[in-house]
Amino acid sequence: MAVNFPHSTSQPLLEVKDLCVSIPSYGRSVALIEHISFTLREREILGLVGESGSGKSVTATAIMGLLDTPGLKITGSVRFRGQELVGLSARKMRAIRGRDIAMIFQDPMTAFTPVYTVGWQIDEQIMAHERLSRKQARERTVQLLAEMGVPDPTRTANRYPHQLSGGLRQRAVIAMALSCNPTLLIADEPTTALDVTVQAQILELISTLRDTHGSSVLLITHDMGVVAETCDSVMVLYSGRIAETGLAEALFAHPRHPYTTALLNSIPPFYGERPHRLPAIAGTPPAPHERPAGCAFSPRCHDAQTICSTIPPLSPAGNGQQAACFFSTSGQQEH
Amino acid sequence: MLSAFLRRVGQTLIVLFGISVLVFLVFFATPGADPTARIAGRNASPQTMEKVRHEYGFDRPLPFQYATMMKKLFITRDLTSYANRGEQVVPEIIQAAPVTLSLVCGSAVIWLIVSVAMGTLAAAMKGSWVDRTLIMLGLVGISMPVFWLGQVANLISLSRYHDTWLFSWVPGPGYVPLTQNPLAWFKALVIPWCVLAVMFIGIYSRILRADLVALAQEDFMRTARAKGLSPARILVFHGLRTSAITYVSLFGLDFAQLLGGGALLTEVVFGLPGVGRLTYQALTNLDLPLIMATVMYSATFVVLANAVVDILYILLDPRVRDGR
Amino acid sequence: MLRCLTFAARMNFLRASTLAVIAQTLSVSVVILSPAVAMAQNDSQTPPLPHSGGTLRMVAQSSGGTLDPQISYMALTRQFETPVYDTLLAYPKFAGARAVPVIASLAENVPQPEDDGLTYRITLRKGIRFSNGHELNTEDVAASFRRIFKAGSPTAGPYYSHLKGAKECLADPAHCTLKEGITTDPASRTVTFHLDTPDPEFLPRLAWSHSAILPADTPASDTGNTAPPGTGPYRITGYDPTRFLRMERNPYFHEWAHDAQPAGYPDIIEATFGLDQESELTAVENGQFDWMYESIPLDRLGEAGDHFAGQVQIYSQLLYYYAALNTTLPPFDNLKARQALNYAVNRHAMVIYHGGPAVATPICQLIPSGAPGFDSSCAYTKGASPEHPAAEWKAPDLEKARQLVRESGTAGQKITIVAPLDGRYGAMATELRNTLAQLGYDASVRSMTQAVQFSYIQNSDNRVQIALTGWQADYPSASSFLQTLYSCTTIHPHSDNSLNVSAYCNPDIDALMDQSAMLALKDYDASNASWARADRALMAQAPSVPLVQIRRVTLLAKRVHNAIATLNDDLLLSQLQIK
Amino acid sequence: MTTDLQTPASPAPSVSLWRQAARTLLADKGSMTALAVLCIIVLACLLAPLYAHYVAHTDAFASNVAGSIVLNGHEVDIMQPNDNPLHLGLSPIGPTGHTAYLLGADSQGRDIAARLLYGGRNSLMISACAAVLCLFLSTLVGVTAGYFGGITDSILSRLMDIMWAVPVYLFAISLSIITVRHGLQIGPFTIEADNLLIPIIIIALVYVPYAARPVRGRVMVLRQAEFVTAARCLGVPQWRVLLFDILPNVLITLVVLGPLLMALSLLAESALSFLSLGVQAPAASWGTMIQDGEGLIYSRPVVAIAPGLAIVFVVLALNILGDGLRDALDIRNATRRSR
Amino acid sequence: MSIPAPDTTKTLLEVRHLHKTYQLPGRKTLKAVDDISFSVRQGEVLGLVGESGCGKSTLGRCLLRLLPASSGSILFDGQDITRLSERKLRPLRQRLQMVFQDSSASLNPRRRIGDLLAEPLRVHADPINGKHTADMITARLTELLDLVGLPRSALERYPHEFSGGQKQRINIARALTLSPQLIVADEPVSALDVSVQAQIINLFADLQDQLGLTYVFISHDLSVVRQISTRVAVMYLGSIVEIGETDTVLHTPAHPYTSMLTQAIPHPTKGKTGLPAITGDIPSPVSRPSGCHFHPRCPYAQAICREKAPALENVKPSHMVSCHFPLVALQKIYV
Repeated sequence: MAVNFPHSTSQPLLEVKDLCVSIPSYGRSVALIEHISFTLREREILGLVGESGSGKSVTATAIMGLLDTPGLKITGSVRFRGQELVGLSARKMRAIRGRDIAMIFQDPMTAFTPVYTVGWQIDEQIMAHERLSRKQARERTVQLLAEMGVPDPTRTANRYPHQLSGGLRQRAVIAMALSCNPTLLIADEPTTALDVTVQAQILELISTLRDTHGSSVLLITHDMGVVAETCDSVMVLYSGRIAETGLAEALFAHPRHPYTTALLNSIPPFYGERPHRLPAIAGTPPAPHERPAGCAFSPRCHDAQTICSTIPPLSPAGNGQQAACFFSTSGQQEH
Repeated sequence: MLSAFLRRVGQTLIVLFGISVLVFLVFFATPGADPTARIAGRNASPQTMEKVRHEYGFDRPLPFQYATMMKKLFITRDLTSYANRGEQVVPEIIQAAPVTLSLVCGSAVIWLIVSVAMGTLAAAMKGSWVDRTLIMLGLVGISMPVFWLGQVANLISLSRYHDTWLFSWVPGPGYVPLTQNPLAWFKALVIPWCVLAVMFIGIYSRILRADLVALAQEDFMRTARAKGLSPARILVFHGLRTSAITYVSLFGLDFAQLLGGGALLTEVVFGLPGVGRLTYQALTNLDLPLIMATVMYSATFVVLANAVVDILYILLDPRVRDGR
Repeated sequence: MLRCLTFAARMNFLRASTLAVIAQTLSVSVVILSPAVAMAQNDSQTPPLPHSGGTLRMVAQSSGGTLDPQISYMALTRQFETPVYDTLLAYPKFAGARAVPVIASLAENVPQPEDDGLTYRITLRKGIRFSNGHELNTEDVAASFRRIFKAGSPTAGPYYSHLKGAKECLADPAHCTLKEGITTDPASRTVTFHLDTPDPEFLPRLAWSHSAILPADTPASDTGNTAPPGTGPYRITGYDPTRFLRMERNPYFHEWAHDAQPAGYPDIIEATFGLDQESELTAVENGQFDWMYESIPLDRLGEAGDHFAGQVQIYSQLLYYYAALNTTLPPFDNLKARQALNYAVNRHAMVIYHGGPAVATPICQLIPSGAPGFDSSCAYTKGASPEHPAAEWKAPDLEKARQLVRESGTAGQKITIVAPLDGRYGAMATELRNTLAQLGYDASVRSMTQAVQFSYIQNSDNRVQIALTGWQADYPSASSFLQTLYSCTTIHPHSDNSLNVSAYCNPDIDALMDQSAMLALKDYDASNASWARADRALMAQAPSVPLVQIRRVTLLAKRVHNAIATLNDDLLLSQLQIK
Repeated sequence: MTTDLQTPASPAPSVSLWRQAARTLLADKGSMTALAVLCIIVLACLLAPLYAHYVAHTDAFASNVAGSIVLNGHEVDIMQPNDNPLHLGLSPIGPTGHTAYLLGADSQGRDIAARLLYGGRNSLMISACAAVLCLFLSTLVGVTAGYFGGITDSILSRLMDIMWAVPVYLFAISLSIITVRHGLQIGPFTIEADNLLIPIIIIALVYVPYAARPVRGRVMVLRQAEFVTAARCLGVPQWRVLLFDILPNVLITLVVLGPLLMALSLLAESALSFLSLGVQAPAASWGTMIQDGEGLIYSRPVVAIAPGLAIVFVVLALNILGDGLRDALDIRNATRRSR
Repeated sequence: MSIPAPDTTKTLLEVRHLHKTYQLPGRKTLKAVDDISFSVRQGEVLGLVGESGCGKSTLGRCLLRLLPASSGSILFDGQDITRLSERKLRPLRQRLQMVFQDSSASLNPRRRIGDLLAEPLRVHADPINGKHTADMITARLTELLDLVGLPRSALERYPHEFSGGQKQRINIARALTLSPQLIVADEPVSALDVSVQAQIINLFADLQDQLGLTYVFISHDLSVVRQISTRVAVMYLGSIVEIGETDTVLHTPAHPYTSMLTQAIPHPTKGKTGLPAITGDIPSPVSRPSGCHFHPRCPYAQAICREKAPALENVKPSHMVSCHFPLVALQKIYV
């Protein structure tokens, strides 16, 4: 079932339905993500948030068609502008990748092939998708770098990745991703490896992209703060399943799923009173192969009941939010 | 850059000096190594022995002898063999070098092409039967003693199947200079090339495959895929180009060792009068001037190759370029 | 005198070229057998005219180093130098046992010893020119003999030290004048040699290659890779020790004595170096080369015999293999132990290691078949004893050997055999080790390159108990086998040049050998008979274990004829005809 | 692939990494086949005397050129004369198909099959011991250089450089030539020239730079490892850090290097023996047998081919096993190149 | 110059003019720690914050003599430990411990947990009873496991069988084995998931309560530092730019850099506040700008900032800042 964001009137750009990815392990199939469904509209920034192992990167790479581990099984549907991407031929997928959907990764340090200049690598992507000479490509590269706020873009284009600082590198990565004017940008933890001051700059850059380039962004992160700062809407993942979705402001103000609540509570507050002890969540997020039956969060949940041994459906929880919890509508556990 | 270069030269000289002193001392510690009797001839009278001893300076202190030998080897370049009167060692090595060079270069071309093809193919088809077959082939290549493989090749091409169309063109063992008859040169060397290349094909295809497979996990490879590049382009421009750094550095060292005499077993089995065989002969005859010259020659190659590899590193890897 | 010899073993291609060079022998050969050779002998009687011309291409594993004829001690180099240089006297250049004794070459006459063997007088032939056009004169002769000392010829001491003033020349070569030793009269072209003590072998030594006559202005040092001018039918025009040697006709040559230095048939003789034996054989079989210098490899003897019987060359040499027993170290300081090994060793097996009876024959005496003084006898075979020797070797006598070992009380001792590294030596050494093991010794083999081994076993410091080696004479004589190897004078402790490897010293036998040698100045046959007695007397003491005498087996191309192998010069390159 | 895609760890509780690796290895068909082949070959070689004495009735060390055997009721010479007009040359008997001289005789009339087994004993023994000794020395050198660094490291590294600068076989040959004459004297101990210890020591020495390098690299990584820092922080003395923290982790490198080194040693041993510089007569090794067979390659190729195949099988099995170990222990990068 | 601590208990650790420089090839020097002085009182928690490359980890390691200081001195409980020999230092090691960032890397993968925890007991004698007996060790290990909240069965297991949070508990337990007084914690929670991070922070707090520990707590995360610290020191390019009471420094920063940092952190409860306009990347510590190292990025920089490095001086009692133009007047107080 798709998640709709009522405020957005624009056309859905990406529709993901019941996306499941599983991998065989010790003779059985282990689901990495289960029944992920959402819709991303044009010029929308959607935050995909969750702890490690929650399946957020798998979701993104599955959409990009970059999962190629032997034995991996992908089911469900990913429609990009109405075109089905699951099961699309490698050649057709390649034409979409980089041109219509671009992706940036966590570590700008390793995102570039170390032996080529940054400019060369951006040119390469442009030339892979458009019939341009190297000179024309380079012109666009320099222009893009300038747009990304890179000082002295001509010179920077001729430098090798290791010669750039982390911030510049991430700008170059974003410039490369945007080089063919993609309509969808998937950013997988784009700021995790960066310092806060640099992170702030990059986040600023990303949030302006929809205006400057008309791009939608799927932002993947584990940092609630980043989501709150940047995204229009949020999807919280827990152990490969959607825990809760909703508009960013509403969700952070009134989380409907106990996990979201607990997660927000366990972040040490920067302002206001300092609690003597943080309301931590007991235990650790389960690895995919040891995910409990029923609600994956139930073993760590204060309010777990017998019913939680079945998987709760994602159901509306008011305020445009949806939560996968039997007690979501009633329980607003704010501690 | 200059200081790095000078340091390099200094290190090289230390290594060369160390080797030469070691060889020199070991020679004098080895019983039966005194060449006087061999130079003087059978049953030469004690006076003749004395004359030889004096003429060759064997009655001088060791450091003096060492210095003289080095001077003759590097400055006047007229060092003569102890085992074979009147034979100058420098021209001898200069004679042998082209043979080894022909052997090693040809072989290197083969192993370069085949190992890159095999390694790339195996990496591209990782996990398939093609991959497994290629891995196995590589392992078999590594497992065969080169001298034995050479013998078997000789047996097949020169004896058992020499009369069939397949091998009737194979000339007997021996070397024909390229300048003399290029076709005969090629015919004489093509089987040695292949035999020598087999082991390196095995080693290098494995290394390359492992490297490429490891690289496939790298972020930048994922980025390249995310860019929508074709698999071939990713493999060649991003994978192979990056692997080239490791590959070339190993290649340089092996190539140098072979040029420096490491191919001696192949040379021996195929009767090629190259540097390796020369060194081996010098060693078995305990012919110090020739040992010294060949060992210096081979050490120089290895050290030189190290330097060339470093330069290649700088050319291939911009990170190293900035590192110094 | 003589020199070590060895080789003939199937030098397989691994073996060092340098070593091969040293190993080659200056062979003194007697042509024997082989229908092809027999035919060739008949041809040699015909005048050379009809088949002259063409290029003879021979092939050898490696070159023989320096070309200086007074220094070079390599059989292969000797092969090339024979048609290039001449000595005053020479062994006749025809095959068979008649090719002794020496005849006149550059000299007009074979001199008669005067003053009880202290003076020899010769007259030089007229009109002989070196290949540089210079005419041979008496000063060239005197200078050449001085040069033997000045340039440090290996045999200067052993062969020419009887000349007056030679001792001074040996001690101080730079100031060697030899003015009392050699006097010349340019007008009458006479050269007179003055000796301070009689030398019974002086005449053979005037035929020995180190006394080759060179122009007087030849530098008094090793000329290395450039060959000085000579008087023979060819001159060496190109040489690269690792690749080739080329000889062309000497434009100034004319035949002065056919038997001493015959005119040559081929216009050009080319030698190629660098092929191993296997390839040499294949190449000659295929007609790419005319003659392979090395012996046919053991495993291909059958192939050569089957398919190329008419081209195979087999000729005897004064060459045999033996195990020298160190008579100063246990267990072979015990006569019974030495005799035991002589009885026990299976010489038939040794023959098999060399390719069978066609190639090798058992030998159990110290003078080989074909040499002066040879009188076939075998003290150590089944049913024989030193007191009652048999005519030839039949079978090993292990019973007797074991008994002797028991009596000697040496059983169980540790023995190390020092052998050359190369193929047939290895096999012989292993066989020897087996035999020693059968006799109850704790035996092992230590092998090293032949070049190294030969000096190693001579040095008493290395305490070698038993050494496997071979011996070949520089020229045919009994003394080179007995006196050189077993007289007290050839023991030089702590020196690499001590040819008496057995370190055997017996003054009585020494006296007998001296007597035999001096007898030669008067009575050649009596001398030979005396040598035979000395041989038996020595063998009774068993200072070594003679094993096999071998023949050389090589292959000629189909187009080559007139192969003549002489006593002293191996195959005569100049006499090969190309059709 | 993404970082999220971790293969789930095996569910069994409390296993050391060693046991986990052993399990992986046991599940690897290739490695197990290789191990089985190795075991069979080793066992066969160990049983060599049984075969020689009770099955083939030969002495694998005694020359027997003048002897004969009875085949199908006929007495046959072991060295058979050639049937040509010149009576040139003799050929050893070929494969008989009987227990005696199953694979024929070599140029000295010895039973090849029996020698093959005896030769295998020496070849395997030398290569295994050389590998172990080499690992020991490499660990000594590598750990010293890597752990103490500084001048110690510089000196040892230069020394290794010197050894690297000479092609490995040439180096081994040089050492052999020196020792083959007089044996080796180490202080009061003398090793006879024909002692198998000599090739063992030489081969071990020659490969020290090759094995010491990964060990040193590993130690240098380990020295910087946080758990070593943690141990230092706890005041654990250096020797304890070396013994309990560094060495157990270096051990993986050694275990992986082991079979590969043994494979290399076997090849080196055969090369040395082939040049008559390894195992000394009358003892056999596969290398000396190939050398023996070289002279018969045209008439009796089996003499050289049989030991060659034995080498190929063993080295192949060792390499497969080494690969299996490396995958099981998962330290691909530490030992990617051990040649 | 040491800083007057907020309360009157005794000074446990005092750092005076500490320098740590590295010589790089090409005559470059890296000043990782540049003239740092501060002191830590017994029972307090000093938070050390800063972005990557600011030298906070180097400083932490210098404190424990894991790295030799280039100059300056470190006094622990009045005793100068800067140049003590390793042997003399060993008794002090019992009182001074460290917890590392990478919880896996700091545990030897080949040793059982029991073995790892017992190691310090084996090498250090008990001050009263002498050598630790097996029974004493077992008793102590059980005690430790209880303290950090791990099951006793953990002793028999290997590190790889634990999750990241559990491993960090093991690390803490090991640091506690010898009952130290001071623990330097180097980014102990930054590699952990948010939900687990809270547990570990709580554990630190609990242990402090129970055992009266003193911490030097290094982190780049201001929220985490705020949660645990009594005082905070902010580092930039090897120097302390500001130090004082936690809430004073974080909520009323006097240094423009601290201010920039605090504004740059996105926080879920903050919502979309708009991030501050931040320019430039952190310069490389090898080529530090002249004068005040922060001047190229500082919005208030004047000419003097380029030339003269400001000294660390009090703006208030117990609040020191190194700036020519401290922001006391500009501070904004959030509620």
